[in-house]
Amino acid sequence: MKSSISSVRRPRRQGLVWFVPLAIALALVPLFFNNYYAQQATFVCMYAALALSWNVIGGFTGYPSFSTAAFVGLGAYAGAILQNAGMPMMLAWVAATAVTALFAAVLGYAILRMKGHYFAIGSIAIVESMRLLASSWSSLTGGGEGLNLPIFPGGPDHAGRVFFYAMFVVMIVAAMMSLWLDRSRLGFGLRCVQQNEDAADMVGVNVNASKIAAFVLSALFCGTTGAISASWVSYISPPDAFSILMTLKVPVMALLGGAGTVLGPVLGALVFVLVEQTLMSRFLDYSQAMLGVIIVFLIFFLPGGLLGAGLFERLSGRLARLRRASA
Amino acid sequence: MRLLKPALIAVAALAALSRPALADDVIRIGAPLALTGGLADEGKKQQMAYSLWLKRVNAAGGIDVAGKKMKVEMIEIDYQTDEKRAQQIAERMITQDKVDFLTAPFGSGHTKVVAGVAERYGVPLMAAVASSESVFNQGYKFLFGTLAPNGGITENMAIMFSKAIPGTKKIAILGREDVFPKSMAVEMKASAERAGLQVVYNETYPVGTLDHATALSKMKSTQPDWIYITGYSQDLILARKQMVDLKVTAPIVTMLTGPSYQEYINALGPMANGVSSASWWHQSANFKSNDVFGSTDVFVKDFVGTFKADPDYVGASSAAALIALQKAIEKAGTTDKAKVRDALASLEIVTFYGPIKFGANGMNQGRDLPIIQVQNGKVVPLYPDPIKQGTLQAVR
Amino acid sequence: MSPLLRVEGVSRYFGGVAAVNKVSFELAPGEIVGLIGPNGAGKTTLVNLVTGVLRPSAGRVWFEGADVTAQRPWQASRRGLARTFQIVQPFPQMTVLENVAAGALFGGGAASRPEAEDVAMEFLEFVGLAPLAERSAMSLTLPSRKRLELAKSLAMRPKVLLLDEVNAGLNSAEIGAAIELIRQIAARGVTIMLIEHLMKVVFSLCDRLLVLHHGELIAQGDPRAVASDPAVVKAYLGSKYAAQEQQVGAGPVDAADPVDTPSGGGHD
Amino acid sequence: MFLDPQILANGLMLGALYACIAVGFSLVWGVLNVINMMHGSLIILSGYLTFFAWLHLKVNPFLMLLVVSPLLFAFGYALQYGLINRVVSRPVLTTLTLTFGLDMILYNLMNVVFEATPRRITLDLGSLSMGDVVLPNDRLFAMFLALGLTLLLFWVMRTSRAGRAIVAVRMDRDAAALMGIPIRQVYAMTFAIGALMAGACGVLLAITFPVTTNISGLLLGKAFVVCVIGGLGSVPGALVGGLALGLIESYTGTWWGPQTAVLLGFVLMIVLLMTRPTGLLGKAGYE
Repeated sequence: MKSSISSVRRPRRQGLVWFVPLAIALALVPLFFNNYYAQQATFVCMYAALALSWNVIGGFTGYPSFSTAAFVGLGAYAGAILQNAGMPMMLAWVAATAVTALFAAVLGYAILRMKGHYFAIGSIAIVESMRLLASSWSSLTGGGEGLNLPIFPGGPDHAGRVFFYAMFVVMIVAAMMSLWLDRSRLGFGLRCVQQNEDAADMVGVNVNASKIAAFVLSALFCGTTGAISASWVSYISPPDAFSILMTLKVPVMALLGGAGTVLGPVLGALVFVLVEQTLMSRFLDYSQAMLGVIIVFLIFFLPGGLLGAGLFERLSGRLARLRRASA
Repeated sequence: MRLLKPALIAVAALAALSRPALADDVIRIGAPLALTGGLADEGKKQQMAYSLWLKRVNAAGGIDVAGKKMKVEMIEIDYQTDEKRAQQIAERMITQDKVDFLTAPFGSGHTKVVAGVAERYGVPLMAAVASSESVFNQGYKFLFGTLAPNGGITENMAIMFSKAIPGTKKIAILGREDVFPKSMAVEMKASAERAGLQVVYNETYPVGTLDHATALSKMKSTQPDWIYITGYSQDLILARKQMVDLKVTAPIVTMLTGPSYQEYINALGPMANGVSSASWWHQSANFKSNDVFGSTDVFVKDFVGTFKADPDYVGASSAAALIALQKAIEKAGTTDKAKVRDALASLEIVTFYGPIKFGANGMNQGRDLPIIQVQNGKVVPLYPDPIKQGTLQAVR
Repeated sequence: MSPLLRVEGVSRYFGGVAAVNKVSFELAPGEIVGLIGPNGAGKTTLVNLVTGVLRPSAGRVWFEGADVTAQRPWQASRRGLARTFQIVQPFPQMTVLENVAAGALFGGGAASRPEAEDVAMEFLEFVGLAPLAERSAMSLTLPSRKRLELAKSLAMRPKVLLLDEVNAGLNSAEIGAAIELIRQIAARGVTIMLIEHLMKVVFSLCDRLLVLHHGELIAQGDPRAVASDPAVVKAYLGSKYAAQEQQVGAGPVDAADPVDTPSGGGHD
Repeated sequence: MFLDPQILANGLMLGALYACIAVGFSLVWGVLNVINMMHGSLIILSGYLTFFAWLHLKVNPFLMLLVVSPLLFAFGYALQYGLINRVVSRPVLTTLTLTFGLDMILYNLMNVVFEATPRRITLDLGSLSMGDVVLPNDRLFAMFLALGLTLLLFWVMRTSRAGRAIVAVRMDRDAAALMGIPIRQVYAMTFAIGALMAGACGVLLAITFPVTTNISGLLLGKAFVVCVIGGLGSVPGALVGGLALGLIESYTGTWWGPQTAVLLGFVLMIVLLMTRPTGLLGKAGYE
């Protein structure tokens, strides 16, 4: 069985047309708006980076991975432990990224032989196992009591900006990776794997190596993101670092934007964060249910996401027809 | 260029999230609450207590700020027991909803997260339900907690219980791997050893444990004289039921914070009898106070009348936290955050909940916390002497 | 001339049953060799063993003098050992051009995607699919899919091409075209091994035939001679009909006659 | 230590419940290829119905088996027929996301309507002592009921028309469709049976555990592990997987403490996924 998501014609070149203005708009947020907006923008960047990362394995490669939170949590713990051991913050972020990548390579070697449902379940089990490991390895992780990090000095506005731009850079790098991947040999090979793994093997794609590479790429920025957000929150604990909810939410964002499209996940993350934020403040008791309704709606009425399945085509087709009719 | 639209829409949407114009003569208090998710139950209790206080304050015209009565508005948002979101909401409340003060969510872990945000912005944060010192030893200047340190509880208990039931030598400890329950387990181990007890079983169980049969059976084989288990209500209700079912027993059975919660006693019925615990507050300790309630009895009656349930320490401490804040604002005569913070630091009052005086780390000064036991379905305070209503009875 | 591909006593067991049993043969450069045998004889399994889809339980595979027994399929195609599938295996949601470009890029060693697409276009023209280059592979008819499969394999610039029933499901006009195409491929210097049911195709193309039956190589050699081999006739038609059957070109021969297998260990 | 009958008994009693938790989930997964993220919440829903019927109407919780299970059956049938069937042939990601969305709705509604406060049916039945071994009566009943229901399901799947149709669809959907089996109805029936088993399990859980929405995710996690250990889609597999997990947790919990016990379950699951994705029973127990 094959889990294929993307459609035949992906409007990939359209991506940059809206991504660049969006990125510029985001980058300006902390300069012109207060810290609340900066914080929202930070979350947008964070989830965009995560959804872009997920898209490498889930969209390009067609492997329904739910390991995002495992990588985010690992990055958070690696970053926190290194920072507490005296490593400078930024260096700790880079080191956490490396640790996460290494872990993903080993993990990928082990679990990428599974397919479809088995892979999905296996990847969720990884998150839960990591949480339990972090909880029981008290000497290293502080166990259930969690780990404290030093609060970033310089006041809230300064800190808000530093963490925003850190996340922003991660998002931009992740987006550049996606753009590169889409045009690269590896990316082409991954699309072959996504379409038909056996046939990919036959045409000379080193399927295993490609899948592991995709898994590592999908983990890399999750690790960075985790480390940055650990420094940002300045406290981490097992259930929140390895959050099942997050591991399920990130693919939903990518689906919302259009899985397999190059930059769709950014749009998905943006819309998701804004919707969630709005629901949270408008529907005190029912915010979660509202989000559920939106997810169900998405599955039925927007199966290819905002950018996939030709929503743009459908819209522009309709526009063209209207124009022709009026002409 | 048509495609610039999504970007513009996005920015517009961000802007649309802001709240409408805010009135100046209102004091805004932000309350991130866990109304769904794992801590939903505890979040609700905080919400109830806040509402009692709020109703009374506003009925009296508001808080007296240098002679001017200012109404109070509570801004409550559900953070769904999600740490990241708690942080997000705290920040939102400060920057967007322009709250003057914050209350912390339930539990030490989530309090820590919100405390980080409050500290950055210099917003006084009233933590009603965080008792682990690891929250307060971070050097935060704006964090004030109404619960007293945990440390004293286990110390008093170890000494008192081993005297009350002669022959108490062996203690078995099972703790939940979580901020507060774990620290209570760790501290009890230290206190028990200091009191000359032998710790025959000492394990933690992870968040997400469904069943305790194995741990209890193992514990039973060590034949302890004292069984001590920490966790949240759901863990402890199950553990207690399984103890009875598996005939795991000891002369002393202590659960933290099980019997401090009414739902623990309701859910267990007769099985709750004999279980001892400690609490930060008990309604039988009646304080006359110069606050919106006036006395413990009034608070209890108000609570029972409104919610048809007995208040526990969560509710009392939550209401007390707001009282402390109110008194500090009145004392400072301003809503200026830094000045209110200083007023809080030097505050010394008696509330319906008991005396409040924050120590250097922001925690309510240690005092003799009530040690309680469920006897015939009722919570009976055993300690300290002023509220003592009974003595420790061995579990049958 | 040294053989391009050498298969040495290769066997493969599935749960104790030998699907392929101690098969040995060689392919010389430039040959067109037919692999025939009744359904279930193990032809596709043999191709799978040669191209690394399956690992032999015993025996060795040599390609250009190197032991490639343990290779993976992608290594086989990069070495120049390409194949087509009995059931076509396109990348359904890619265009025809992308399908072939994949072969050129990964198996054929093209340096970049534009270069791969150039190569792909060349082979699409060769198989006559150029006008459909931008169509999705899913939308093609069966004959076109077979051509696509061929173009994909060719784009890998194979030295040896294993064609697994490329003509199955085609009508006779389409088969004629396919034969022509295979001839042209061979003319480019590609060594071809053809799995085929249709004797017409085999006789018109092959220099040599291999006959597989119950996983064993029961005959090999000149097509006409092999076809008249009584063991082959019997394998195809059962002993009952072997006596009366004339169509393959020769009279019935004693079924007990030993079969000549040059490598010595063809069967036991 | 291996022979301590108490550890064995604890493991078996817990394991039977695990089997009951997983069997419906496994069936849906195996036949529909749908990972039903709602499974835990369905169990809790049934637990709440049982609790409130006992609290307010004084209905014996065991009797609620007869009420709640059909209710959940109908709910499951409607849900599958009306919603999930529309996307059932889409990739796992889609169906999983859909059931995740539905779970968020159900979970939130339960939280609002019932509140998360842990509550318990205080119908304490005592326990049976045999030497040093203590067997809680409610767990014993629950164990036998769980085993009985699972075996009943096994029997129904073997003998009934609907059961055979489900097995046929599981083995080869296209062939079954060609034979005239109405796939949509079979899917709805399967999901309904899955929900029915969740309902039955919720009743048993309400008798033995405090009821709270907090544990719905936990139950789902157990269902995952059991399913993978036993092999998915198979009733005997769920039984073997459940008992195996119960015993593993019981023994490792005794030897290395509760933290390791839970962790080990997941690690075992990952290892099995990699080495033996068909589970301990393999494909043998198809029904």
